[in-house]
Amino acid sequence: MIHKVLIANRGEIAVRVIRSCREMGIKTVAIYSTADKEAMHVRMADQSVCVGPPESSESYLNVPSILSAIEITDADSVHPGYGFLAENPAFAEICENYGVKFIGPSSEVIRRMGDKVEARRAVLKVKVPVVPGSDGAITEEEDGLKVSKEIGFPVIIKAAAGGGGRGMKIVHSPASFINAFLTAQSEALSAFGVPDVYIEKYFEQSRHVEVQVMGDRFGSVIHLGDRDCSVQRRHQKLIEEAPAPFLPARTRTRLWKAAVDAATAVSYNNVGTVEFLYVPDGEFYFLEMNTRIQVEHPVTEAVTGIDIVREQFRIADGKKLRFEQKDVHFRGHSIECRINAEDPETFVPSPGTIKTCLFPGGFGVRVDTAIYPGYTIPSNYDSLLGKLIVHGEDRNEAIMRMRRALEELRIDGVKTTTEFHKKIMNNTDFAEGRLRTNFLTKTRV
Amino acid sequence: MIHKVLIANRGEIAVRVIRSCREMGIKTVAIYSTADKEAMHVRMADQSVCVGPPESSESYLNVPSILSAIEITDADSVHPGYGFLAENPAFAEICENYGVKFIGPSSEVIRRMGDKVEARRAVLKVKVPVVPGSDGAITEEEDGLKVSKEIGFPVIIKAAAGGGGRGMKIVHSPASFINAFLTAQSEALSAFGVPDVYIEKYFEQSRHVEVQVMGDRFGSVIHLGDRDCSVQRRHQKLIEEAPAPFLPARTRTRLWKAAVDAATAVSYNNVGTVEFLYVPDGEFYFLEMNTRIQVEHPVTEAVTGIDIVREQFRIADGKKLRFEQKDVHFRGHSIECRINAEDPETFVPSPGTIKTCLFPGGFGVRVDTAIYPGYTIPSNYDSLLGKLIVHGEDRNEAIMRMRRALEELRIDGVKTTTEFHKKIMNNTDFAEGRLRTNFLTKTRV
Amino acid sequence: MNLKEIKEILELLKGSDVTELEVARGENVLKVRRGTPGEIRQAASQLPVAAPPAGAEEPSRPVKEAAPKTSAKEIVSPIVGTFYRAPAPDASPFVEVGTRVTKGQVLCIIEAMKIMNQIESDAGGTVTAILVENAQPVAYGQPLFHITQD
Amino acid sequence: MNLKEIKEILELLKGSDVTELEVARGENVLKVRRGTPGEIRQAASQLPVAAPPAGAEEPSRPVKEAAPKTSAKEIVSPIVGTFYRAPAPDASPFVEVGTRVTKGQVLCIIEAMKIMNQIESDAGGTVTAILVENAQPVAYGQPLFHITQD
Repeated sequence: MIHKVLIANRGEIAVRVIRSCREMGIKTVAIYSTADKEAMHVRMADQSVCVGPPESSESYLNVPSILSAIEITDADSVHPGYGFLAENPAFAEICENYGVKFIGPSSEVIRRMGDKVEARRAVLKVKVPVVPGSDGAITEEEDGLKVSKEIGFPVIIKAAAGGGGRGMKIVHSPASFINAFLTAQSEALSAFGVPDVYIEKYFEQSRHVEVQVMGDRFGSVIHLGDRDCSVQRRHQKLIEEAPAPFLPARTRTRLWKAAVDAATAVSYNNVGTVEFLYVPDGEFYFLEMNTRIQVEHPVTEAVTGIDIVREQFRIADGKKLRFEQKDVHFRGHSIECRINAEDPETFVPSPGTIKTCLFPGGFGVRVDTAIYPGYTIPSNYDSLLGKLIVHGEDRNEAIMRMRRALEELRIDGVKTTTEFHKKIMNNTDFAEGRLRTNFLTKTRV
Repeated sequence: MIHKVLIANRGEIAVRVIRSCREMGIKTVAIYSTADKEAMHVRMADQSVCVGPPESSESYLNVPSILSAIEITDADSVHPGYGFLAENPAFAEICENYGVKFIGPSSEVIRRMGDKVEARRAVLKVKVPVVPGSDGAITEEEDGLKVSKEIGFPVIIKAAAGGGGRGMKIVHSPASFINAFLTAQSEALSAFGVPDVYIEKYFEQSRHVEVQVMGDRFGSVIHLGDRDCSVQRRHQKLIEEAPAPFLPARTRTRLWKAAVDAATAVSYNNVGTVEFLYVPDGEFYFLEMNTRIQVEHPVTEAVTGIDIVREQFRIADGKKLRFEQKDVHFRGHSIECRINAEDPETFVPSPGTIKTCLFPGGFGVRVDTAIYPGYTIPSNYDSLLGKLIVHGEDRNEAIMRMRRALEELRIDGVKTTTEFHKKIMNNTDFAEGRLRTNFLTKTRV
Repeated sequence: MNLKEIKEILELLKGSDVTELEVARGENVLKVRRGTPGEIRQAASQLPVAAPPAGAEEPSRPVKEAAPKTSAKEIVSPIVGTFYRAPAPDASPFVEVGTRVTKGQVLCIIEAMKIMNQIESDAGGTVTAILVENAQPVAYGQPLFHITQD
Repeated sequence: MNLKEIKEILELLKGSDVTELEVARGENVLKVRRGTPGEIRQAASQLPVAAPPAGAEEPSRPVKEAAPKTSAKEIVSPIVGTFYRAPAPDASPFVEVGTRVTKGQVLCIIEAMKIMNQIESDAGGTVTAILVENAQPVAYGQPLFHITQD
């Protein structure tokens, strides 16, 4: 039984985890850097421990310090949230060895799916389609060029150890390939410590569609439906929805099966997300698996009625899945807008102190945030202020509700992306489902 | 088509209606008294008109003034909310005659169900059980005593024109009957303008269970399930939940049928609520019908996923019901706590200025309120500050979530009933379903 | 505490995050509260607001209207309705700016529910301002005229 | 209390985390209330808070700790762990209040992940306060000792 969890994170996701813990009767320990003394997660947790100075590397990524915090507070488990140590297999392994439950999949699964090349091979074995590309890392530029010519340009060069959209290079013709390849290698080295890159076919007109899955430690794997996260800026998701709209029924069913097959192939044993690239009216391809809770999990919670964080705890606690696939029912449509402290036009971060914040309420509206009036946003971390999630009977109702909620939202003191979201919610291309990951590049909003 | 609605109300219900209007693209006109210049509903509406001084009789009940406001703003419809003019058949009739759509049932239905004696007769005709009692108003005390002896003591004397728990008298023995009867008559006269009273059997151990119904102008009537509102103080509801817990399946089905039969009997043609008195492990009896939206409608919205206010507009606009009974699906359990500006022990109203208010967020939590930091609560109206609604997979999850939400709720500047609700959510009798309308009298919380 | 000092204190507060200030010196008390009501008002303006009927917001600003003219009496609308300056479309207005009026003299008509309500001056003096355009809607308590008493 | 004094008090408040201040001098009273942070803090205390490890909240109140002793140097914990005053359970403490220490002298041990980390004084002087009990958990940045420099 889990009695006390240390939450190795900050911001809205730490608050999110504390909420589920309170509802389950689990005690919570917050950790914080000296920049986060006044943070909401510190105020809400039962206990809190300062683990280091503002720099993430010295605090939220400081494994010895976090382990000491677990030790002195007698926590029996640790929830990594997303980002920071969430997909660090070494951290998960240390926890396992210390007898501390890691609220996530086993370190072995994290390690396996963390290596993008190995993940690709693993899912290929169970016939999940992957984007045409190199079978593994490529070290020589000439080999890369050869592969690219075989699969056809444009191609995308990705860091094998990468993720979150960093270190990617799109190449449109053989002439510019070599240069791009060498740059990608050196960027991968400096960003992730390994120069390994691999090559995939690049689709201009593609959508980012993903499937939430859930597996226990007894071999059962189910899915909780799909999401669309195509509205991105520089590979950063801005708007997510569930279910993915305008998807042929047959494609959706196949997508679900592919996700469950991929997760089953690696004996996936917690909640996770299988990400796909979907070429409208065409094929979908496995991209990668995120072995953690995702920022956009609330849209799936809205349509399934299932508290996904609670399931994380149950599974990590060695319990069997509470339901079979047939017990999962979907209702309505949900949309999430990420409200960032950024200029809505240039997306330049806007740190500062929150003067006023009034959040929308009423039917079908959920707010997940860690800000409050008087709170100063530290410049050391990401700019996510909160998430606005709406649920409606159908996509149209959800869009209308999101418009209404965005109109009610008021945050003074910093610039926010609220105005950007209002534009998207009033955009015809968005309404009619002309969603592509290059939506923002191609659309004047 | 409805294009612009005047909302003849204030507070959280006016805000609630504005939200649905925004989502439907209907323009809104707020009315306000001079005490409500700074009220949230005035700030949120597209337009607003001051209709009189603070006293309700001169503003929110001032029919000529409200009609003039409709005229000068070119509103094509009026939403009455609850309270004030919501169940005033004369107002509904004037609107009908003016060609202004009244967002509620027709005046004829309101008039018929508004007379408690006639309502009782109407439902008896379709074999809906009513509480044993006098068939109509009683004017002579001796007749009252005779009826009371027939049905057996204790009995309850009610004003025929009453409602909302006012003007009721419980009598335990023949000796005290005559005195109570005469008092009830004179109270009825002073409170409602008519001395008519009627007598019903009184059950000590009863629950207040009600069914949300919905009928269109084409004769279709369906229900949206039941609610329990047994936690009351002096006949004022404090906590409501859907579905009504611990109800035998057979009883529930019969209750639904009785509610639909009652509504069908009077050609009910908007959303409404059929209220029953339920004697656990025994029978249920028709009490009355509320011909309007109710404070507790959000718990039904949570379990059905249907925006009830939107349906009010659709039906008043002459549309057919969007679904048949089989299309209504129930999911999980929902609880609402009414947060009043009252002392949590004595329930004495606590007017004042809101200094800080932080509302809970996260999965399964809804907040409906009209307060904001700096808002001064006028002493002229009711003390409802807002409603906290939670939704969970089952009742236990809903209770845990409500506890968590109440812990997050913070309102400074006035006393609130928050602490009272925390006690109820931690009370074993409540958890185990020993719910009775005399819960608070009998239980130390 | 003189006016200059009060000014300076207020000046000082501008840059600070002080929300309430109370200074009592003997019998002199200065209380200052700053903050949210004014800010919230902006929330409303953030919302897409259709042009309200001319009078809709007026009753909330009586001070603003009255301030410049301390000797002027404000005639406000006792009812909600439509403001007419003349008894008929082609007739002359009851009053103009500069008209001298006596107590009880009709100043305008407000139509409510098809009934023409004559609004009388409750003071004698000179009309110094007409605050509403002809045929515009007015709310309860909305200022209509300024009458400067002689 | 004259204007200059009030000014100075307000000026002083800018850098502090004081939320309410009331100064009464004879008949003169100055009351100041500032911003939300302080109020929010109460929200946390409304929540059912389990007793935090002794140090958990300390780092957030450095001003309070340091204020009374302007000449004292604060030795803070550079790591998270368990504070021990002596090298072994039955040994004497490294220092007591009143012990004169030199720069580099070991003051205590902080155990983290089974490793005993010796914490050395980074100043010479006299130990004037020991702020944590033996065998208690400490957080990063938590004050451990005051060393008053000679």
